[in-house]
Amino acid sequence: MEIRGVSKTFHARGGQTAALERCDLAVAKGEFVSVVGPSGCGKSTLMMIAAGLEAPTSGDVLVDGRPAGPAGPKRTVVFQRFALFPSETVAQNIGFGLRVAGTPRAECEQRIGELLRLMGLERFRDAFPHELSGGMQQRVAIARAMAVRPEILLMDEPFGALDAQTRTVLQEEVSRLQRELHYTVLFITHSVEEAVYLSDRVVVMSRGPGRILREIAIPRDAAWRGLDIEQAGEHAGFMQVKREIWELLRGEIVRH
Amino acid sequence: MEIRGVSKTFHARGGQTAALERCDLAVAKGEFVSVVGPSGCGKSTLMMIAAGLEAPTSGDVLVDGRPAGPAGPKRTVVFQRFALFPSETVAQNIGFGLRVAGTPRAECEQRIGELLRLMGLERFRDAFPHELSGGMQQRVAIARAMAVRPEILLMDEPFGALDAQTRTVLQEEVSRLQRELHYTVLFITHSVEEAVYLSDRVVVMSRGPGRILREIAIPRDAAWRGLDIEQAGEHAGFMQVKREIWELLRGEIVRH
Amino acid sequence: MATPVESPQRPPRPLHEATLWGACALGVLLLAWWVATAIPGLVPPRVLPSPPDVVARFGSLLAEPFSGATLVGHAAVSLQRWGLGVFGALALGLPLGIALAWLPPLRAVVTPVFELLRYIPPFAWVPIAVLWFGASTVTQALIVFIAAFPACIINTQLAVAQVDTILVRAARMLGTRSMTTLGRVVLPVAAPTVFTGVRIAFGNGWMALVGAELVVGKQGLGFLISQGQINDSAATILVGMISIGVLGVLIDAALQRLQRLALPWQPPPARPLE
Amino acid sequence: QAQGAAPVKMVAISQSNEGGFPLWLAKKLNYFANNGLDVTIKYFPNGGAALASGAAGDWQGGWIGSPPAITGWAKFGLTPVGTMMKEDRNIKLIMRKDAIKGSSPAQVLATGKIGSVPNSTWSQVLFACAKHFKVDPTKMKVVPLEPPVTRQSLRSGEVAAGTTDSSPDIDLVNDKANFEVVCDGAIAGTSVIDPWIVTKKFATENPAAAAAFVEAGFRASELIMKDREKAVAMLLDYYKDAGIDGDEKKARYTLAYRDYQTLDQALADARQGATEKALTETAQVFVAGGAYDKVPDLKGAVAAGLPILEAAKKLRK
Amino acid sequence: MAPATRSALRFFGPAEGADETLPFWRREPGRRQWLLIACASLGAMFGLWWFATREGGWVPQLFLPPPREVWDAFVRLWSRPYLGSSLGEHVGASLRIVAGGWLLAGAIGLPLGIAMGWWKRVRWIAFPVFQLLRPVPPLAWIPLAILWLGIGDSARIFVVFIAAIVPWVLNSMQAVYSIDNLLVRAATTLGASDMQVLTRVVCRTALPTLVAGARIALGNAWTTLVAAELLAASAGLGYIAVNASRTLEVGILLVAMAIIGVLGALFSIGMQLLTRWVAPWAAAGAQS
Ligand SMILES: Nc1ncnc2c1ncn2[C@@H]1O[C@H](COP(=O)(O)OP(=O)(O)OP(=O)(O)O)[C@@H](O)[C@H]1O
Ligand SMILES: Nc1ncnc2c1ncn2[C@@H]1O[C@H](COP(=O)(O)OP(=O)(O)OP(=O)(O)O)[C@@H](O)[C@H]1O
Ligand SMILES: [Mg+2]
Ligand SMILES: [Mg+2]
Repeated sequence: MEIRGVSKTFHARGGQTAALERCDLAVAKGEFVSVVGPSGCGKSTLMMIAAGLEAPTSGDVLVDGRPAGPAGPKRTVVFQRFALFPSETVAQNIGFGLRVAGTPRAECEQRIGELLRLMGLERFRDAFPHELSGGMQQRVAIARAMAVRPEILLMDEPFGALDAQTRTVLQEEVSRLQRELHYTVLFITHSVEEAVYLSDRVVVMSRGPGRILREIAIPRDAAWRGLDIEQAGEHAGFMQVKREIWELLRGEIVRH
Repeated sequence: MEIRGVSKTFHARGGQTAALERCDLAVAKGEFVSVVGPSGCGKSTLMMIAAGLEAPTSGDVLVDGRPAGPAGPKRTVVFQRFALFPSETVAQNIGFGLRVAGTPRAECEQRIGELLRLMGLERFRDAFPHELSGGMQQRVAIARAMAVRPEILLMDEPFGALDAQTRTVLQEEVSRLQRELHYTVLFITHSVEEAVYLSDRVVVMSRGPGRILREIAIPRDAAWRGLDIEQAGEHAGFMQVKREIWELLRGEIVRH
Repeated sequence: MATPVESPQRPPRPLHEATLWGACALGVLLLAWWVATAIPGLVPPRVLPSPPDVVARFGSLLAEPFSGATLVGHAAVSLQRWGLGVFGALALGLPLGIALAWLPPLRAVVTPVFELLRYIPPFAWVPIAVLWFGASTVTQALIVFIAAFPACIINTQLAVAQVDTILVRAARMLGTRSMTTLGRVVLPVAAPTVFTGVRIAFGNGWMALVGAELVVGKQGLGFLISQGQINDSAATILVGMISIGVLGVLIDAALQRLQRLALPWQPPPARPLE
Repeated sequence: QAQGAAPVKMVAISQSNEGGFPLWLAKKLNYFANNGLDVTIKYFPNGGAALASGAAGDWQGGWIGSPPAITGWAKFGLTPVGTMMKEDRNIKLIMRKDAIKGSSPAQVLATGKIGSVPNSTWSQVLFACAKHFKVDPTKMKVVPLEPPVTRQSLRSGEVAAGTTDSSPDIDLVNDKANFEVVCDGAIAGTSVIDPWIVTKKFATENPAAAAAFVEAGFRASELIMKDREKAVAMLLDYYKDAGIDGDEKKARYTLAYRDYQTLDQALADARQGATEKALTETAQVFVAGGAYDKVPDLKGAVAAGLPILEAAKKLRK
Repeated sequence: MAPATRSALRFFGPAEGADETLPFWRREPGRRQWLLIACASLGAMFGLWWFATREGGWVPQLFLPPPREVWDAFVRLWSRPYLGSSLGEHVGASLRIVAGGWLLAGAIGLPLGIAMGWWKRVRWIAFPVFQLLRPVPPLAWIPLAILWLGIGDSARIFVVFIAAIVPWVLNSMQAVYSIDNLLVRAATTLGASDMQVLTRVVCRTALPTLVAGARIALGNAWTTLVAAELLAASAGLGYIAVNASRTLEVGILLVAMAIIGVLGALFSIGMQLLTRWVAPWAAAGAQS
């Protein structure tokens, strides 16, 4: 997927807000790219545009070299606030995308079963979202997004609403999934540590109208790959990348 | 302040939930004590009991060796969800405790001005809470709790609802305040890093009906004191304490 | 909303466009009415008078007294009855609603009796109200009261009960006494919902008033309608209905404006209806 | 009379139709004032509401239809004091021409829908007419309708027949091409009366004022019957005051069908049992309609009013 | 949705976790205490009624008959036809009118309201019409209803319809309109078409609120019943009430009012149970 020269200006009641300014970003197949940046810099806007849920004021979104068109199951999104359908059970939520695509029942069932197992949610198959903890809800949201076998998975601060410990557990799980299944992921986060731990590449955005400030590649074969996040965090290499990104960010964070 | 053999059982619709089981915890004057523990282990309950906002099923809360009595300005709380009074301006929120105590107007004004300066909120003096960002709201909440010069400040995941970068900024600010003003603080958090960075002592609670699992003292004169949290996090001593606590906690977190 | 992707070329001007469409819709309705009554034989004027007839009737009712009062007089009488009932409901409903939410044991005492009575429609009280209070302003005000009271008390109670307990706790830990907490923290936070209740109450009262006036009374907008029926004058009926509708809208609009003035600290609605 | 003394205040009830004309006239012409009374007239849309208000103590006298008069007597001793007006000819049974055509009134009554006010003098006339046409009243398809609605339904053809009150229905009655009056109370041989009334409390506490009130009322009735031209002119004023649509034609017409009673006629009827008979016929309609379980003691009602009526007569002398 | 419509059930439920740091008058009574106080309160009300209306009491029996007499009136209504119909027939007649008007209003109002919430053009066109319609009381339509529809059931149904359509439409609109946009977006990225989003996500998620709108509509319809039955009815609870009041049968009037009240309460409770049944996920989580 490629984002080319995308700008976005919002016309709000009072006037205009420039949210994005000529952003370029490419995500290769099987790559895990994280975007970090100060609050309000336009990360979510970028993601919405990438997903086709919002139209850019100028610029294009390409998938496989062709314009991406409206939102659809090729690019699914995991939102910070889970966005599970409250009226559907866990299994129904996961199978939603398959059902609307008219997938045969048996195939649906099989895929749902697979994902439930993958996410460790078998016991909650028939629970409603409100009966689950935040961490489990986000697992369902991830499974739901994966169910339709998207070409790219977009995640907008998926762990932002979780507590520190649940977050750690899910981070490790996503890391494992990525290593096993090689998804193409565009991942937005506030946490530098999370970005470094999960990504092949970290994109740092500037504040104000968001621009891409720097891209930092993280080698696939770094020594701390495969460790859990706490242990990884103590590796010197990890810390160095982290510090580098942090310095960049610190300049962008406005106090207040 | 001392919490002595406190247990708490809730009688909910379905039946009973034991939230706390014989907890003992003392906080000395000027000490900063953090409590970490898995979600639902009863940390908030412990804090509410400490504040006098909830009655323990058994056990006592003592302040200066005497029973603490009902809630009052000697023990003020900073809540995770800010809990600002929406109909009052920033200045009025901060001055609330002073006004209800009948403090003379001039003194109120002076103290409010002081706190606004301390928190960097001067420009927002007359703003309403809904006009502020989360980080600023939490600053107001902290200023409000400090305004009445409590003997002990209770903080229940004060930074849980903030994004990573705002949280970092506030953590450093609290650390600075503590070093300058020597408050007595009981601090609840999910983040081990935060706990280690801020505290003189970290208390780890067990899951289920919460019990105190272990207390870990952190020397005042550790090498990383005074550094910002990112730098501190790279110190070996810091990492070791963190790892120690993390191991304890990991045993308590239930993976679903 | 239907298409999530919005065209960037056209900055949204929802208010403007919405007004235009709404005006068009109303215009078409009015035109249809006019045409239907203008074609002879299609709709007899006895069944539906033409817009000019209604306007003319408006004029004559404004100018000449009908049953002892002009249209303005009838409206004033209605408003007076309504005001009496509604302010009675406020005066009783607001404090009681607050007390019920603040003092749970009191709620246990009052709720069963209240629940027993609240599902009886206001209009069903008319005969018994006449029996008790005669055919006086008090009776009509009582009907208005009965219609307005439940909305007042229920919303006030809910508003106060729904105030986040964490705010009450925050106030308590700052050393506030119970009554101060109520006045300084709880009531301001509850105020928007209370206002909603008041608006509903005002509307309900206005609706019920017409019912009371249909049955008893010799003046008022409801009387105008029933007298229009007796006199076989559909134009009078329509004038009465339109006056009631317009006054109802005005009352609500005034209240909304008052709310905005009285509660400046309210955050704007998350998603205003466009 | 009590010249010089403060006038006795009283509230009298009425309805805004021609039945209320004498009461309004007596006030207009100062008959009440001359009798030492300060009367305020209060209008009600129907007798039921007036009754409830009377139970609450809103008023002391006035006039009312016979059904509420009976209820008032049974429930709180409301005293009928002589017949103010007879409506035998005023209340009519009217039918659509197209319904009668090729048929007969009797057949229409037996098979068509008929609009009438339930448990009222309208029903009384309807049932009497049914007897007159030898139709079983229990078999009729009666639609309970208020008078204005009866009128509308007759016009639209939703009912084939209906009871009317002459004056508001003047258009129908005169629309000879489409409607035909087939019967009325007089033809059917039933008597429909509207009595003057005073509350029990007023009658016992201030019998002299009650008599003065009734006397003045009858004086107005007598004027209407005697000087038709003046009555018509005054009636037009009354229309305006009471918010009734009406013109001279209607005024003339309506006065022709209403028999306002003189004091002597009322006294005679009361003494000879005609009043009781008329009330009883009304009450029987109630019983048949299921509103009452049995006919109340109407002999007592007339007897209670008689002394006041006699006192009024004495005032004349 | 207006909070005024919150339920009786909620009223009766005891709050959880009574806060023991509060003085007793600020503390939620437990379920058993609640029941006890409620019974005592109702008992006191009836006691007061009885006491006030006994022979020589403060209130004349014509104004308010004693409980005993009201009970007799109920027995009388129950055991013998009144005004030509048995009690069952009267209730049936009322229910027919209300059900007719309410269902008709729903058949039109529900789809219209949903469409208004979903497509802004529909909203722009139809909303002003309802803004105008809303403040005119249903009762004020009675004379026109007769003029237009005559004296059959249809006029009465029309009046009830007018009372019910406004909440049907406006609440449905609000329900659909206020659906979290995030859910719509989530469904869109999963490949749902516009119609699929509307039917599978929006309408289902809005179901509890839609039912709440239906409940308000039913309440309004029921409230209008008595007035609608002024209009050419020959049976019905409102018809009983009107006739009983004309003949000053206060006992029967009170019984009719009580039956109307009880049925109204039953409808309200029934609709709440319906919510639980059609939207089990909403009962526990979303609302409390
Ligand atoms: N629908 C909208 N209308 C008007 N302005 C908007 C809209 N959405 C976003 N903005 C503005 O665009 C800017 C970027 O917002 P965006 O949500 O993309 O930031 P973000 O980087 O995701 O922030 P955060 O880290 O807090 O989630 C902000 O200034 C925001 O106020
Ligand atoms: N008012 C209450 N009524 C019934 N049970 C309660 C109540 N408050 C808390 N509990 C239960 O007590 C236990 C401890 O809750 P508490 O909120 O103290 O946990 P916590 O450690 O603060 O969790 P978290 O980290 O998620 O904030 C939980 O099982 C919770 O469900
Ligand atoms: Mg964002
Ligand atoms: Mg907690």
